Amino acid sequence: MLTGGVQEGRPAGALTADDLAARVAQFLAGHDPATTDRLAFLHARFDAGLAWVHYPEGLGGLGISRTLQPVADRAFLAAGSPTNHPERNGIGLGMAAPTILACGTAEQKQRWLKPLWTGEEIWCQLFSEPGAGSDLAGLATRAVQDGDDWVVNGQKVWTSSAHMARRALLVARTNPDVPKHQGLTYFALDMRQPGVEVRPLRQATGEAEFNEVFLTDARIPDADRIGGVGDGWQVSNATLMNERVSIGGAALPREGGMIASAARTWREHPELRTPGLHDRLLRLWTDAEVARLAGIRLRQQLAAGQPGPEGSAAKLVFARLNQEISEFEVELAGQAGLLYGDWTMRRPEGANFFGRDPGYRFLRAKGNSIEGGTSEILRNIIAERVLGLPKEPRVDTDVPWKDLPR
Amino acid sequence: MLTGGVQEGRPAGALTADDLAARVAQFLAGHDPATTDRLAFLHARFDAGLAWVHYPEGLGGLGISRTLQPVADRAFLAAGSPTNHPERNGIGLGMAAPTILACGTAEQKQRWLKPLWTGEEIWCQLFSEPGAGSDLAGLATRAVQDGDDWVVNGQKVWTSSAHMARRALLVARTNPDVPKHQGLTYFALDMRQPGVEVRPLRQATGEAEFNEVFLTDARIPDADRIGGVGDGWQVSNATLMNERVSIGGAALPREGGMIASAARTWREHPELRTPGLHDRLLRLWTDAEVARLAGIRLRQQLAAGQPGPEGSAAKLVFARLNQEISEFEVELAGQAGLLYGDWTMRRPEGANFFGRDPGYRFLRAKGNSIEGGTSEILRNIIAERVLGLPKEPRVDTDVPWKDLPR
Amino acid sequence: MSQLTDQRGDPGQQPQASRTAGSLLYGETENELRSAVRSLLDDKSPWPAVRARMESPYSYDTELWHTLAAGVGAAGLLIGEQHGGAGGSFLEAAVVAEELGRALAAVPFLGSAVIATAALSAAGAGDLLAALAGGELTGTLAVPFAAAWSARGDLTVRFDGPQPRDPAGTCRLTGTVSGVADALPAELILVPGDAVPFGLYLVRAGEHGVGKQPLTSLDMTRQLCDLHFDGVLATQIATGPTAERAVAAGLLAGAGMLAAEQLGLAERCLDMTVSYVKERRQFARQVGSFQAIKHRLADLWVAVTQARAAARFAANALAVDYAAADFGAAGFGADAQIAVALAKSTCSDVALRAAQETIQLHGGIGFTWEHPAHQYLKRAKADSIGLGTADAHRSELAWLADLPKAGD
Amino acid sequence: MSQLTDQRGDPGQQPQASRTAGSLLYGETENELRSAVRSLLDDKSPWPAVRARMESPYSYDTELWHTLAAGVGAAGLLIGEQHGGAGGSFLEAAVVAEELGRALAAVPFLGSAVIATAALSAAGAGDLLAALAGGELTGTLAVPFAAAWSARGDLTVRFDGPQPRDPAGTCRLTGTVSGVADALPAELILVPGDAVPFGLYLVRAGEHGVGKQPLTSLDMTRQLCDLHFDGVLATQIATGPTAERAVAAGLLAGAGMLAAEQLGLAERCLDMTVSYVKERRQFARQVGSFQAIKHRLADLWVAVTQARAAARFAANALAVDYAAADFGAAGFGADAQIAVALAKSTCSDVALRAAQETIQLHGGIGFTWEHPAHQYLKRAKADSIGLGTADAHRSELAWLADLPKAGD
Repeated sequence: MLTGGVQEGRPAGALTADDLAARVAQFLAGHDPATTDRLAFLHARFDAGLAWVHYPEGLGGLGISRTLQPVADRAFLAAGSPTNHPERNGIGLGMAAPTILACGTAEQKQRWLKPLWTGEEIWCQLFSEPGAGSDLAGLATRAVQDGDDWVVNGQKVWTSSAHMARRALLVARTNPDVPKHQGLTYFALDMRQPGVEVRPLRQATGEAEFNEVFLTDARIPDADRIGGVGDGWQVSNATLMNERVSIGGAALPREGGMIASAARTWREHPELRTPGLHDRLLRLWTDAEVARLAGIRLRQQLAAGQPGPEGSAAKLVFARLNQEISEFEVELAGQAGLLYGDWTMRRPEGANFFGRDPGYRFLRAKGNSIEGGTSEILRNIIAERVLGLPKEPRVDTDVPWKDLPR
Repeated sequence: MLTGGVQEGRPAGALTADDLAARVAQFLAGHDPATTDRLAFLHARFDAGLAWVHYPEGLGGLGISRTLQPVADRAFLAAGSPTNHPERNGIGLGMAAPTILACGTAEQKQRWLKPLWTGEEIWCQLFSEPGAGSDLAGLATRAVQDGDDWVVNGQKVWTSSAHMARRALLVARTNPDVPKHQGLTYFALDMRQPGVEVRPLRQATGEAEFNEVFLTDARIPDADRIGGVGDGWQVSNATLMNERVSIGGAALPREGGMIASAARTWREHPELRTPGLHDRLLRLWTDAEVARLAGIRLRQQLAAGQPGPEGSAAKLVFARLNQEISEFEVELAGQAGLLYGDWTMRRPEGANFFGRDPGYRFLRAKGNSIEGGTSEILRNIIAERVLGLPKEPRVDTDVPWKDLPR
Repeated sequence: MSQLTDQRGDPGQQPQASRTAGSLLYGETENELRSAVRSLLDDKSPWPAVRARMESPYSYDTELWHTLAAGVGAAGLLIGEQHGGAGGSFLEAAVVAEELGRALAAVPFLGSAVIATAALSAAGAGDLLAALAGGELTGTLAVPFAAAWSARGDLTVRFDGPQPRDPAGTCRLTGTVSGVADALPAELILVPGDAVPFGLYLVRAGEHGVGKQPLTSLDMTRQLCDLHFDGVLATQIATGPTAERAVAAGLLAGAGMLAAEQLGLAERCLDMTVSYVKERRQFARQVGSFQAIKHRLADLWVAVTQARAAARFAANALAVDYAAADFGAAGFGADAQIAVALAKSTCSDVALRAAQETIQLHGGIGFTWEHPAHQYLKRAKADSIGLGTADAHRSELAWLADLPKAGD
Repeated sequence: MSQLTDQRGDPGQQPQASRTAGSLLYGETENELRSAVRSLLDDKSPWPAVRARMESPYSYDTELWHTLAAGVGAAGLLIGEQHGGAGGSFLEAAVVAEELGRALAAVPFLGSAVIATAALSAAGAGDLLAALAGGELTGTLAVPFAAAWSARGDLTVRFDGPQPRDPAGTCRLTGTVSGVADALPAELILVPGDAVPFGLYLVRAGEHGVGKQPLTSLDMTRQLCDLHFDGVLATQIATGPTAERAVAAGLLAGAGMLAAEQLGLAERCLDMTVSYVKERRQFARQVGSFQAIKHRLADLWVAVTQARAAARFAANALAVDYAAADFGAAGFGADAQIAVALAKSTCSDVALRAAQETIQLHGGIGFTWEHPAHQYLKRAKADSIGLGTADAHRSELAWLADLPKAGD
């Protein structure tokens, strides 16, 4: 219907788009998607550097600009190639992989990145705890060294995919005697061991998208530590930045996202329209379109090598808009907005806003300003890191963790 | 047109309304407004306890409920009596008088209250300083004892009526060596002396409603100190509470106040209406009417002896609504909203929102969330005193004032 | 109990305004009533019980309703003593509604003791009021819960069979009403029917041809159901303007008391959140010591003070008209209509905002099924649609306050 | 200067979308232009000079305008090199507008170099463009400043005298246009006139019968005036659809560049306020260390990022159409119309909010005449009305994005 007016900028890299397309064609000539075994195909694609083209050679990439990735993806798609089901491994692809790439050892990259990309190993994230949400650095899960292993005890929460995951990104306290940011260490935990218990965590929508994870003498070889002992805070910040960009930054066409079904209902149901709701819809439609443009601008900045802090803005706006639009949508629905699809406790494979009713979207969207960094924490980050406003007086940064009030 | 639905509750006091009416009638029989000299009439009214009936006997009152005051005022008005021009002495009547009554000595009450009420002595308030706005307790104006006098030096700002005032409520620092709240003392300053220089302070509206006041070796007899040496903070808090109630709490009929001219323009100019503006007007009209009801409820609480903290809420809402309504009104005016009455520097006798153009109201209303306690400070007060939320960590309460960073 | 003006004293100087005089404060009777209702609800309907009930296919709490009826006379609060009720006022009913909102109680107070009761009072149907007064039977007005009182003319069920045979006669009703509140437990169903003339009809739930289809509702503490009538025997209660006034009276009173419920809900959300942020520590500080949180809660408190004034004003205005000798002939007047529109629009927005802040400021825990925050959100959202949205009530104000829309 | 698509590279995979392809970032040319304009304005138009000018009865800064014209080619930026202009794009014009908004500059850039220029370009009036290119003469479109481009059909001045004698002929014009921006310094007045057919006419300010009445304006950095024409000699520039397209082009381009100005103003307000709260101490802390202040400024910064994307998108869309070979025949298309409506509605709200936060967070000092905060507020408010309010532009979007109003 409407056409979005802006394309992302042209990338600059060692290989041109044409070169890359030629490589894919050559690969496909040697690996017919119709006859090659699915996993074998994915392994070969990884080995050919055509998995994530901006990764280094030898690790599934060609070391070229990430903006060329769509060239490869479109060509593979057009040829009917099997996919790595990225929707099933969002944390693996979106957070674990960049963290491993940035902070892992050469051996870890070799060991983990390939089965991660192929989808053979799903990853999850064990960060938040009941007592450590916004204040992640205050977490209490302990990891104690025992020979070549670490022994882990504690409770984690808000873990999506934990029941399907082979491995987890874990931050644990290895030294309670130093200030809290200094006593953390980052690990990759094998989820298939007796010390790991996963329980579904039911949420406002009625379903359980997340889990609680109880760790009781769970063991991690020291070889699976990511970064140095005591460097867990720095490593986890790298992970969280990727999370925020991935939550707020999806590329959509005009009227994509949450506004789509509100606009559709508006057009299809003239009997629901009121002047007051019209004004609200126009404001929301405008804000959603402008947020989309801001997202395009953000990705252009990233592509041009000007990584700005606008990612935090994008997530703030995304959360607010999802909430306001879904709130509007339920009100627009009127009598139908008083109903709900199903309260049955289920375990979905991820949040899908768009396939369900407005009531679901309304409830689920409330999580958007909490998960992946609350809006309050993002405002702190913007205020301090972008605007350079002074930190508040702090009482928790110079005291050993064990002596903090809880 | 529309009738407001709620009356304030019936007062309970020693005298009934009928008793009071009889007293006024008796007074008027003895003092014919048509033939009695204006000041003589006011003096006699004060002496008869019919000035502010809730004040004690001997100080212009009868010690009865303040809710009976309208009975007296209406009867005097109906008889064509001279008034004390309360609009010219708002700070005197609204702040100085209650402060003197609450904290002054018997001698001060005798000396100051009568000329204050009759309007012979206008009062102003010397609180804020360029470096001490929200943080009033951090003020720097110094008062040093010299025999029976205090000698004052410093600069005050945002002083209305200073150029007309005979006396000022003044807070000054008498001891810089103790923490800031403890080193303040409260005085009544004689404005007619060489050490007091008043300069108009021009504001956003173009006019100068306020003044800067420069104090250079100004002198105050110790007899004019209100409260003990070092008690200035407590005394000034009593004054400020009266200010906030008086700013936020005026009794108006339905569609009184700022909404009146917006609604009138809406009704008289169908050509200016749009659906979007209609929605805004309905929201503002609703909020204004509800704020009016909340004001009535507040006064009912006060009359029933349940003085609640809702006064701060009233001022917050009043400021927000004045700003939003006047902003709306300028937009509604459209092309006419782009004009302004007059930028000439003038010195009005007080803010009159209603007699001027929407542009004036729009600009003047921006001061409502700053003057008499910023909205931010009021939110702090509500959060801490009403909701009992913890104070923030403070760095300025235990240190001698002279050692604070500035 | 005595009527409003007797309690509130002489309005004094302005006799012209005495009809609408009244206090916006809570009187002693109301404070005592509140204590009784609150301790009963704390005892009989704590959050874990509400949560368990939300998961059952039929989520009304009949036992709780009978206890409220017996213990505080909730069922017959607005029914005159001559009909076996408590003879209370809307000021007291509002306090009950506030407490029910606070506690997320799943009882048909709004549908039976407010809406059906006000409709029957306006229709002068004393015998039916007497049936409702004790709470053994409950009633409902068969209109979609989203309907605003201003839509009263459009809320009719079709007649398929013959017309009523005599002025107080019976007839057969066929049709469907979708998403009715408090209809699941109701025995007495009051149906606005489109006979000529328009009429209000009584259908007993046990009659042959009555079907109730429970619905999975956003707010399972006020579970909606579809009502199906298939040639059901119906008795005429009122016709023409009287019937229309009765339906309007029920819906207007319902909207006013729903505003009170929203006020109670908002207050509870604020209390709960203030307590939580005092307890919860992050960064070795109470979360409630962070200024951004403090300011948001201060703003929410301010909003609640506004909602309280509006809700009290509406209760007051309803009480005045309801107590008038000519209520049956006059229904609720313009003052009450303005007051309810102000209250429902204000309280809808404030309750929703309070529930949203509650979820956000509780962080993750408020998003879990185990915590009540999400149920406050669901009820606040459903209440904001029920009996007319804020938007619909503001549109009413445009008419009532002479603020015509563009083009008019 | 080269046109947009040459600078922005190959859009690559999606040739269908190439007409509207473009970057939302600032290119090197624009960054250089910005530096030049900013240092010139810092030097020639500091706040004390602006404040002094605001108090004079005629507040345009002619000298500054000539300096901008000579120094950075501002007057002819959007005029092709063949007519003596700089041949720049709307991307560059937007940067100039941003800087003028930041500095509260009192020059007729918007009226002459944007609105009149775009109208004359659409009308194909090369000789008049050549007259404006150097900045010695300025032009204005004689419409009230509050007019949105969608109202273009209603903005006509009455003819009293005889009709035009020939297609390019002259006639006599009588009437008044109220509150025109940038008309005070204008020599070339472009008047939409209601002859049959509708036409765009040129009036020279020096002609007999032309009256300019300066107005006391809310924003004295863009002082409005009333234009009176009393049998004034007027020359026809264009008629019928061409004239209508020319007026619409001027107003749409004006709204898009006013959005850029609003962006610059908002950015300046944010910068100024952030600096102030870092310096100002109360309670022995920097005011900017209080979390409530930090969060509000963070939210404002977020709003500015949104405004920036919208404003850049509008500049882009205008640039694409303006550079097209068929601009004279086609004017601005639907993409540009949507983009401008998005930008003007968003930037109007953000600039006003930024100015309001600036006043509030400066406390008392921001309310004084001496401090620039109030002038940012006045300009933000006037700009939010100028060339169509946010509300008016959202109404346009209802049409452009197929979101019909109630009842349609």
